[in-house]
Amino acid sequence: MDIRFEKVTKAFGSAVVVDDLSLVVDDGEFVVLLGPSGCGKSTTLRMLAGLEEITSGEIFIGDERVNEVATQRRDLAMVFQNYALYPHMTVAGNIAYPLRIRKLPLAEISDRVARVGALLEIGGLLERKPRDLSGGERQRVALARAIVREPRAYLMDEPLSNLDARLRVQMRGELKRLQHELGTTTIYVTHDQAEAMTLAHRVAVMHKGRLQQFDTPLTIYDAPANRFVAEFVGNPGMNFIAGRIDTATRAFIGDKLSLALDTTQLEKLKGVAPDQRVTLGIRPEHVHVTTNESSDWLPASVYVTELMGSETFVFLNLGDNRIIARAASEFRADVETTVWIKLDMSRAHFFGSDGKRL
Amino acid sequence: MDIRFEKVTKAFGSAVVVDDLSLVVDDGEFVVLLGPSGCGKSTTLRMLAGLEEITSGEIFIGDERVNEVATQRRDLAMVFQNYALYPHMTVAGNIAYPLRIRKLPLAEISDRVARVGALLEIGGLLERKPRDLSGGERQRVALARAIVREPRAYLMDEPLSNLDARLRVQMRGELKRLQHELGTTTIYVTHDQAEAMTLAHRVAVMHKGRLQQFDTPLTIYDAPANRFVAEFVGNPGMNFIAGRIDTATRAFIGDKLSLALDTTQLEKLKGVAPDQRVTLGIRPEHVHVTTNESSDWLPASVYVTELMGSETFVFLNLGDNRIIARAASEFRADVETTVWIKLDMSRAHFFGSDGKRL
Amino acid sequence: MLNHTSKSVLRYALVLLALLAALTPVYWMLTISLKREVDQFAVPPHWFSFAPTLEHYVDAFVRRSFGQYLVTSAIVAVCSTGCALLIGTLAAYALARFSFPRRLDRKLSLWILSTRMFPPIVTAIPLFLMMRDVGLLNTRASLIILYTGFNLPFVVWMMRGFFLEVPRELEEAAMVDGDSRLGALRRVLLPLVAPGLAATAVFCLIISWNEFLFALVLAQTDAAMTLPVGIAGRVTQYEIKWGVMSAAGVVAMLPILVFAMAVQKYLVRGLSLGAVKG
Amino acid sequence: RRNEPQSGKTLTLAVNSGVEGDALKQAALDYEKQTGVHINIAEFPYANLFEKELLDLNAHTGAYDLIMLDDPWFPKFGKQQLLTELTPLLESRGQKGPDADFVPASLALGREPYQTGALYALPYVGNSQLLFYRKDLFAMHTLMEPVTWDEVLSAAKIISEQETAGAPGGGKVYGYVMRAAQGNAAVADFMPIFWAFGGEMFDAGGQPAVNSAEGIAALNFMLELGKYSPPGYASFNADDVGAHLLQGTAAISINWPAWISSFSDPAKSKVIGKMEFTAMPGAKNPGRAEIGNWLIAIPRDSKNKEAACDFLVWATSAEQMKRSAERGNPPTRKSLFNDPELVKKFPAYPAQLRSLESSRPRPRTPFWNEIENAFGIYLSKANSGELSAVDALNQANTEIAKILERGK
Amino acid sequence: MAVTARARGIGSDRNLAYALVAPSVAVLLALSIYPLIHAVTISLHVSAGGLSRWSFGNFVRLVSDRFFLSALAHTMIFAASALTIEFLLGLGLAVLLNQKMRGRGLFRAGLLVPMMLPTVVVGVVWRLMLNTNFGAINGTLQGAGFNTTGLTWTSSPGLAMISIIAVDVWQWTPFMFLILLAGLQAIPQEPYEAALIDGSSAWQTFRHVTLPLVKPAILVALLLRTMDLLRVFDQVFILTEGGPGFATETISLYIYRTAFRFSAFGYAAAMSFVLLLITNIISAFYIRVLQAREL
Ligand SMILES: Nc1ncnc2c1ncn2[C@@H]1O[C@H](COP(=O)(O)OP(=O)(O)OP(=O)(O)O)[C@@H](O)[C@H]1O
Ligand SMILES: Nc1ncnc2c1ncn2[C@@H]1O[C@H](COP(=O)(O)OP(=O)(O)OP(=O)(O)O)[C@@H](O)[C@H]1O
Ligand SMILES: [Mg+2]
Ligand SMILES: [Mg+2]
Repeated sequence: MDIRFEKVTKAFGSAVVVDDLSLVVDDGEFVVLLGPSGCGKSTTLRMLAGLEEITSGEIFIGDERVNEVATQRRDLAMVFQNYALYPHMTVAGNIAYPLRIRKLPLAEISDRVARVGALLEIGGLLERKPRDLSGGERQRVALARAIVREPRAYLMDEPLSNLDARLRVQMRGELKRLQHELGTTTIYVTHDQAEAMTLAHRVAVMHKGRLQQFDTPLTIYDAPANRFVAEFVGNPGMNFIAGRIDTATRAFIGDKLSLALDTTQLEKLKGVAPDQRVTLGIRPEHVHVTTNESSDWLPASVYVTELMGSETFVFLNLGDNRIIARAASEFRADVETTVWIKLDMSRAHFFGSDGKRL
Repeated sequence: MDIRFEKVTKAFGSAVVVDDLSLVVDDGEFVVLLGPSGCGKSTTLRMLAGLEEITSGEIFIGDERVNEVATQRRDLAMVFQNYALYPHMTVAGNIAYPLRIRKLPLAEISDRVARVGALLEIGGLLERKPRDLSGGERQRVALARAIVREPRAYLMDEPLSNLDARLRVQMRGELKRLQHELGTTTIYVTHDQAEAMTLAHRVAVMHKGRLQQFDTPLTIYDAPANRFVAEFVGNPGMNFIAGRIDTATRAFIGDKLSLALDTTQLEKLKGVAPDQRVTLGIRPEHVHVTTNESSDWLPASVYVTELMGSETFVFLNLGDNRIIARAASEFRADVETTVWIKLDMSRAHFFGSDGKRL
Repeated sequence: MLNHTSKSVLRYALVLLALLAALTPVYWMLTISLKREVDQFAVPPHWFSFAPTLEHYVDAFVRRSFGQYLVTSAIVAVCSTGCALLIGTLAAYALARFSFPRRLDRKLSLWILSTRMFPPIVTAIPLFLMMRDVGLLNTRASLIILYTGFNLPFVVWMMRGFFLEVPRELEEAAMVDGDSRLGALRRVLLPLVAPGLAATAVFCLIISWNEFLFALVLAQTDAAMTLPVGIAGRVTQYEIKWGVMSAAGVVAMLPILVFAMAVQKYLVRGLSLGAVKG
Repeated sequence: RRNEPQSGKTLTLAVNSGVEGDALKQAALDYEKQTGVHINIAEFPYANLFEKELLDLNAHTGAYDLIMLDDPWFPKFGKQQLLTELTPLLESRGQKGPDADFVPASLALGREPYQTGALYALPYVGNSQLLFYRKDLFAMHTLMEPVTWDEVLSAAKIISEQETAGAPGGGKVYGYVMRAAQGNAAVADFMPIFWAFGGEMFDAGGQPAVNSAEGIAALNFMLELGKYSPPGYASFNADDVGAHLLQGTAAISINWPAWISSFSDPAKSKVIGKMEFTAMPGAKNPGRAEIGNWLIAIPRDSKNKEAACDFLVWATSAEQMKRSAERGNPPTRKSLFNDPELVKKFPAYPAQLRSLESSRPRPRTPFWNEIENAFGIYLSKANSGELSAVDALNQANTEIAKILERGK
Repeated sequence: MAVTARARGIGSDRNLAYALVAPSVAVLLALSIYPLIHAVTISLHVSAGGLSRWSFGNFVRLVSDRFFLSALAHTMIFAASALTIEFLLGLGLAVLLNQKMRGRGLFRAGLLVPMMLPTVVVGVVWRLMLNTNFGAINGTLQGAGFNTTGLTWTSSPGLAMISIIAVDVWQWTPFMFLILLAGLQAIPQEPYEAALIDGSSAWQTFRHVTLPLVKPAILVALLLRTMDLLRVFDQVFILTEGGPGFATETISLYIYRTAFRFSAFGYAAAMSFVLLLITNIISAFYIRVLQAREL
């Protein structure tokens, strides 16, 4: 079932929290909503679910305009950010509820509940009350209650946020498989880079209630529409270096640095006036760093290094710019020491003063 | 203030959820509790806070045995996994509560509240009620309520789980600074690799209520005490290849593969009987992969690739072992095609049949 | 959402119907209190058109000492309600939040309840003798004590139920924040059970305000005579003074009505919204 | 006089809230003015006064110095020795006893045993049942004042059948209205008929005999009369009867003198000047009313017996009782019944005196309450059609027997 | 969600717990122990000819007392019918007024009014309105052209019982309404949203979410109402005094007469114990059925 938001706005009192949102989710598509805390993701889902009145605009499920349709009749399944379990029912009761009210045969209900329970590794807790569960277990119950049905669409609000990495990877896989098999349209809110990248057909990035970019994960990552997306997506986010384009030297001139540009890039940047401020963006993994001096690499001083185990983030002072480089886990360098870096200019992005991608 | 768990056990009815836990947190130390969902992390914190009765064992704060000490006299600050905000108070009221109880002068209270509010970027929400907040905002209020005080120790139960990556990095930094400045002992539950690695002086890994390993982040990562830790820490976790040690050929023999071992490793593995099953563990980043054939690299067939944007995970079938390699973001390979891999044996780990590190 | 309006129309209709049923007799009483005896029995009844007189109000509050009864009733009702709420809430809290050894809490709750099961008529005499022996006969104090006792079981059970409904985390948070148990009770728990508290208060007040039997038994002179007893006195051997009774009834009703109006705003949607995840 | 009431003293009276109580209240105020003795009046509902007084006196609280009693209650108080004998107090005042002006039938009520025994209470209000009837209607249908029950019945019949729209407001006028609510009401309205038909509660051997042939005849007659009573009379009490008479929707009834003044009160009555009052009709026996006097007694545990007695004597004195009479309470002194002023105000006084002198008390047994209750229930059941007269009286008889049995 | 696990008494808390219940227990002990002992002793005494002696006579008399047995029956009928009606009406109103609607506050207060009147007044007003000949009800009906012959409300055995039930319903439905409303108000919003999403109809939500969550309030309401109904006294006393005949005599009325009018306190106490027993059984039943969580 495809889902359409048309110029949807939501305001609480004077505060506009979803602002003129237009979004088309195709049938069977898996869309991830990405955005800073408080940007309006949950509100968007809740409007779609009919739990919040729409201030203005229209929402369609399939061809049906659902603005006035009661929640129960929208046939959606939702994982609430705060679980919203039934406190008086056992885990099994919680999961079975949507089936029970649909008058499914008891045999099938218990069978389905058992299957989902096993899938989410809460099979052993079915007789417990929610209050006797750990946070992650509660979250999985909430998830189970949603996926036990086959609704017109799944709405999931950070369904894995309280799970450990291992379990999360696993659940991620299960959800992907499930969605693939059933082909159920899914809108999924997450803060987890990996989930967004691996699950989404397309990612919608929101900021302050406005849609910033809506595209495939890789495009979002490799061709962010603006500085906000570029910085928000990716962990750590993209590095920015302020400067200008010097067509004469065919280079990008920043504070104490000049970076050669290739033809294609110059093509792209033709429109830019010589004096116009331009921001160069480059992702940490495209900043190569080494401790042993080498010509035509740029010197930079180490501000601090963060050891992640699998890799090392090196925070560098390059002129008056602070940039981060991704290095191998073995990389070590003392604070204040000078290291040499090379920016892979082929992967550089350029943004105008309005923050838009050039 | 140092904190000591001595043989602490907690059972709900017959279910033992914390099992004979002994742990010494030094004064001013920042300890991260890591473990799968439902392994007993929250319970541990709750026992320390005096919210759950201890089934057996003792807990000390400083030199004081606190088993019988009432919560409010333990002077701890806690961020609850499920926030537990006061619904009838405004955000400001929530944050001010612990100060009001301590009868601080109003001026100071409002001043502190404002500071913390600004720090956690909820300055604009101070007059709202919790029900009018987004998930992440609520979580930050919970966090604010804890850090507004200067208690004997902070207990934080997944305090950043509902925040977006950017904000999380930022908060992480703030917490680190705060803890560094105040030098307040902190016990911190998280599922986020990065948080554990960057914040912790030491990490305690729990599994099924038992302590698995308690050591610095890097040691946990580079010298996991057993298979569980090795697999649980790291994302994706460590690869495992079953096999045995052949002292004759000085190699590790697995299914359809033989890997040469250097002297130091043979030293370590001397004790192992020839027929004994041994598991070789190696992290994805130590599995190098390339598409162009090269001698003395092992052939493996691609099962699937996951594009993370900043990097690419390559799932490989090596004999009947499934292993994952971390590759650059540019790496591409079609499913089923053969690629060549090289295991950095210097970084290999070996585990006995009991799962213990050899 | 769908046919929103028609639904709410129906709702209003039903509520108004209920209101009509509830208030018609009260209105009738009001008219009676303003009618001369002859009109009170007129057939067909005069619902609206009759010559009003304040005769009965004068009779009740000027010629008879209903004014004084009113004061006594008020003092007794307010004090007993206050006491019952205070100590009852504390007990309810303990019974809801602590696990006593050997299921003692369960036994206690049941016992407390059972004290309300015995027909008052039989306890009236021993209580009368008791009060005589402690020299409280014919005092307001005796009534305050008794009514506190009557209301306790209600308060305990009512509040206990509401406390059980409040997420325990909230209190835990309060205690971690350094608040004493009672502090948490006052600052966190009570605001959250305000609806229950309000309902309980209204009910206690009504009970003590209208209690008849014990007021009758314990009062020997006007010193401790409450309104209901005074009113009942208007059922005389030969006739019933409908007018005076209604007048007194109207007046008796007003204070409670005001109180109910005042507290009903606390009967608002439970606040555990957004409090906890789960 | 020896014990001049010293001022500053306080007396506490328990009174019935109603006309009698009110009268005594007024008197108390006057007394206070005269003597400075403060009199503290505690009013209680008639329905509870008996219990209240009994409980209090049994508990020896000494809270009351004087109590008002309805005469049927007296035996209980008398038997249980809860009251102060008055004669010694009177003698200490130089009186050899109550003066001869009191109507003997009334004074007898205050003695235990009845008539003959020691004096424990003085009569204050001299109620006895009267037959009320609408003289206007009687005139209209040329009927004589009824002296037998059969005349009452036929009159009721005629009026019921003919006055179908004679009531103010155009309603039907019922020939008769009686009260047959269980308990006191039914019994009170039945006893005069019962006695007139020759029935007796107890036979010579003291055994209950309500189901005697006479009794059954009497009850059947009552049911006959009931046919001309307003529907639902089986649950009527004095107030319903009063309402019917005041509204002019019923023509005849047995009722108490306390009502008489109401009929001339425009605020209450639609039949001003149309009511006539007369003594009980007879049948086999001459008619005899049930007496219902209010007595005043001094509890045993009173701490101010002297002062109390002073007030008692004062309040029951001729001139004070006259004031009370003016306030609507029938006196208990012959002199007052014949007092011209009063007779002018209350034309029924001669009739009342006759009725009073010939009246009978309810059987003087301490179990009267219980008996009256049981008896009343069955009378009421008979009137509401639940039981036939015979069954009702038989069952009543057995119940009464049981009660006496328990009493032994 | 309503987390209701019980706090594990920690250290000093346990003493606090006792301190908290102490006052209530003290008051109730003071007010109930002596009366109870008193009642037990007198119920086990019968007085024969002046002197009284120990005996089970009073309890023996119970079984053969026609009045007692029918009073018991009346009480049961009365309590059962009144309770059912009051509960259903009260619940309905509570649900109705639980939603937001303009003037809700006034409506709520208005619906509580009947409960605020002194019972004597309620009794008297209704007695006046139900009066067969002058009552407002029959009067109005006649005015509307109905034939009211036979509508002898409190005067005919059948109707009298209905009348007192009706009056009790009128007076005490507000009580149910009040408690249940408070109960409803205490339920958090989240489960309702979940129920909507899960597609449950209004009725299903009510049945599966609201009812279970409001159980504690229901329990209290039923318990207290039942007790009071079984002990009903004032209204009936004013309205019918148990009549006509014996048609509406309830236990309490009969106990009252026995104790006060006939001074047979022992027997009254004996009857009270029967009532106590019945009340106990019923309460225990409720608690078993309705106790949402461990007591
Ligand atoms: N009241 C209780 N009764 C029974 N079992 C309980 C109770 N509370 C928690 N448990 C169980 O104890 C185990 C540990 O719970 P705990 O909350 O400590 O887990 P956790 O490590 O915090 O998990 P998560 O990361 O999901 O929060 C869980 O399996 C949970 O089911
Ligand atoms: N009832 C309300 N009244 C006023 N403002 C509200 C209300 N509910 C939400 N908001 C505001 O709307 C904004 C968007 O809320 P929403 O829950 O959609 O954020 P979100 O994107 O889900 O954030 P998070 O990732 O933290 O959950 C937030 O700033 C929040 O403060
Ligand atoms: Mg959200
Ligand atoms: Mg947890």
